[in-house]
Amino acid sequence: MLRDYLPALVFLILGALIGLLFATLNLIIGRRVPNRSKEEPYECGLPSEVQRGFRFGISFYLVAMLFILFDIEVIFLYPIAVQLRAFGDFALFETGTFVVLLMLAFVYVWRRGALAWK
Amino acid sequence: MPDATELELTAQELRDADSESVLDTEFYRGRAVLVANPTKIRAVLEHLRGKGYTFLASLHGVDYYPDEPRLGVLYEMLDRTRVDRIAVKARVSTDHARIESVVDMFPGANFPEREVYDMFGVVFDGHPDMRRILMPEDYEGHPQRRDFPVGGEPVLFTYNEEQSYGKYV
Amino acid sequence: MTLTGSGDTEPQTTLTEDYRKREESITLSSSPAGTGETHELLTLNIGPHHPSTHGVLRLLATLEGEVVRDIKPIVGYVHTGIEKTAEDKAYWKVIPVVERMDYLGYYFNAMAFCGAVETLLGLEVPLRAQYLRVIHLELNRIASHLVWLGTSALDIGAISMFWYCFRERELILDLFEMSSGQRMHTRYFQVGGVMEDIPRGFEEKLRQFLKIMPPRADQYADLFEKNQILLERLRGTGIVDRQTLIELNVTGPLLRAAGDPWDLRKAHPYSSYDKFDFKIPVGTVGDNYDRFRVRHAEIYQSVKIIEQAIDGLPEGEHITPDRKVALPPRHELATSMEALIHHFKLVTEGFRVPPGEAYYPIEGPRGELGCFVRSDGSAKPARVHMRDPSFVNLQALAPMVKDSYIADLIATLAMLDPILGGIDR
Amino acid sequence: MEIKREPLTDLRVRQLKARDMLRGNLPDEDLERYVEERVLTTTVDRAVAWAQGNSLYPLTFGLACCAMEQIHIVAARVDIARFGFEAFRASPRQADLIILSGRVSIKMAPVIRRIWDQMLEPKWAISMGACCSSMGVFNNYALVPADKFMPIAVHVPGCPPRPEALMHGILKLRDKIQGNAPDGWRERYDADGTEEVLPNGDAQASADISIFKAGDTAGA
Repeated sequence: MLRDYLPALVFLILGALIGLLFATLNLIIGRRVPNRSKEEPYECGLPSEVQRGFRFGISFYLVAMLFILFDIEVIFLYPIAVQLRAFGDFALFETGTFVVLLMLAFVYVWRRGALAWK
Repeated sequence: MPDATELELTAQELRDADSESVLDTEFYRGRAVLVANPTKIRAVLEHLRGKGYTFLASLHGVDYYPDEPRLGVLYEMLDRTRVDRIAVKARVSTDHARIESVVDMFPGANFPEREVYDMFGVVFDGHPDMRRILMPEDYEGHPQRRDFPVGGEPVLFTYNEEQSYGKYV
Repeated sequence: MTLTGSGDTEPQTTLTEDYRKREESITLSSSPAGTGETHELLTLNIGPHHPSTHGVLRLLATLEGEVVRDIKPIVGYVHTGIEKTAEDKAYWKVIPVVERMDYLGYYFNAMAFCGAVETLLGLEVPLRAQYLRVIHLELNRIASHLVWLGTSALDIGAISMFWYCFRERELILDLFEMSSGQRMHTRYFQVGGVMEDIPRGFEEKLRQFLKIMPPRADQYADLFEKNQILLERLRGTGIVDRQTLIELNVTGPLLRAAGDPWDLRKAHPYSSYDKFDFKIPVGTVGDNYDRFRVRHAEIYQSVKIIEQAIDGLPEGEHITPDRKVALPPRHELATSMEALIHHFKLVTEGFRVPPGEAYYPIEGPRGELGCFVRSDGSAKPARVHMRDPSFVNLQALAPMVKDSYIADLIATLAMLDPILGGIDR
Repeated sequence: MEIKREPLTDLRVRQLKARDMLRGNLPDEDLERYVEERVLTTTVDRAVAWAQGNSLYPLTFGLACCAMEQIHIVAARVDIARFGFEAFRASPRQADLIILSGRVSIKMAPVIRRIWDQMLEPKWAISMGACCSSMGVFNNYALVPADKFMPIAVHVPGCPPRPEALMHGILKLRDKIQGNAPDGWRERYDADGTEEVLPNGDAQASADISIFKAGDTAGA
């Protein structure tokens, strides 16, 4: 039984290997000429004024949360969309209720004004 | 353009209001210029604005090098209804290069005044942000003055190689 | 409560260290406008090297989250001391130097300077030269609007507009090259007229261009009007009322978009503009969308002006016959002695201008472009100052973007069409 | 993978070595070294140079009027995409070619130097136009020629240079990267001895330039 999982395993290992290779190849071969300005963050050509203790506004966090919420919803739809015919119409109703529920959440968030940037 | 007689009338009005506000008038090639007393510049501009010259087209500095007082600040006024232009010139000397700012009357004069300060060194009292605008912040000297060297590298030709080698014009 | 950047104090190279010390001098005196709760204000540099500042403009933006509370333009990063160099050159040598100020409206700079010197000399420009000047001025206005349209649509995201606009600009630059030999900074305008008469093939190539330009401009409109995202980004953003714009001495398409039909070509006609009939496009609301529509409509009007100018092109001299100012034609040098003397005098020292001052305003693509020339009787101008429209219009950026999003700041800056060469001179 | 590569002296010696190698009477360790120099190094270097030369990522960096002509090389007529350089990157971290298109003022010089330092190796700089190469028309207090504070690979003359001229400049840079640099005008017209010796001797002035003193800022 394990044998028919072999291709998935090989695929996984190869993928990881190639990814790792590309990530580290540059570090190994690349010529490194460090200088002081290169370490500093790029800020339109001026000495950087990044304040260490700066805290971002809460609105950024709110938008990030909403994005994750609705993005995960789309990820769930992918596998169903690929094999819709195989799952039959039961899956259709299932995803229908799933989407409608999230639509309710979206309308609630929208009505509460979380989407408008303060 | 206001012709010579209208210029004299305006000058006369200003003199009635304040005797030594207008020092001289010039009319050359269709351009009317009121030479105003630098201390009374705001009153003159206020009066002209009352007469209809509501648009300050341009504000710039001029260095009349040989004759004193050296630094001139020129205000090009424009009356948009009658499409008339009149210029007001205020002459200040270099050692006392101060003049009142007109930014509250004409908000559009903010940047031009900073440029005149940057290039000529005329300080505008009451300007909200009196700093250099074109040159780097800590640049010493006012480049547009006539006695400031034009700078630049001497073009090295073979004939002037020795004497101008490495020196700056 | 504003945080000005101090950053960590680990050792820097002497250059950045003293640069950092100098940057300290920019004190942000503006208090956050109406923020209520104590929000963190971030001072952000939209600095000299930034893809959407249309040149080396530095904006010190005080941001509260995504909203711009205050903006301070810092200019001078491409200051070339042109006005100082102009004082060091003979009158007709100043033209190439002055042309490089506003590098998208080079014919306008040359026209303003030549106009000022001609008023000082009391010189009368022949009618044919005036018509040729009008043709080249309006072609240059179209070319400048095309660069603005291409690059600002690029900033807002409509990338394909860029290729359409620059396709037409190439045609216009071909025409400039045909008439004067150079694509940009052509030095085609002389004091007293134009350098040479237009070559034989110029007229029908120009007519060919005039035939294809309006339908191409319609293509730009289709690209813009049917793009809902663009309209959403431009409608209702960057609104400033007419009165504030007039107080800030803003002129040009920005003022006309706010509803004030102030155009020097109509108000104070120069160089035979009164002989052509054309309309002045005027906006109503004064937001970014109106600024786009005003400039876009100006392209059609410019095409109309050029058509009338090329149809009614009078015969005659292309430059003033006064030999004291204009170079005599080459063939005359072989025969007449006076021509040789005039030629020699003009080429060595240049003509002398009687002492006096002149301010000659014209309508540039961005607003009133006035050239102030003071002469002290010698062959070199004592002072050349260019009242650049972008320099004054830039002051209107702060009221336009106060309390708006960063995305609207980018769109407003694009629609303001600042040219840093003209601002920094 | 440190590859030891002693410089090959002159052409004649290399030809004789090649003939011995072909005839098979090259001694062993000489043969070993010969192959090592030939086969391995040239392929790696040439391959890397070929890749770098053909995929330059220019930086979206425009200063003044030359920037208008620089924009034109991306437009339809002089299309830079034909050579694969059309990916203009906005951040210096991702770009490896900076085209200084316009006049460099003394206020902008430290900014450009910082952007240049923040670009990652291998990086090249093209100084486009007369203002950048030699202060051009404005030889005055406000300008700095680019090679006073930055190593410049190619100077493109013109004011502003035509888009085709800039295109030619970039292609010449590509040849330079790929090792077969076309010889400059001095070699072509054997005009050596006309090199401009800078007052302070070394061509690449160090980063710390005293540009902010009044009066004698000429030439920075």
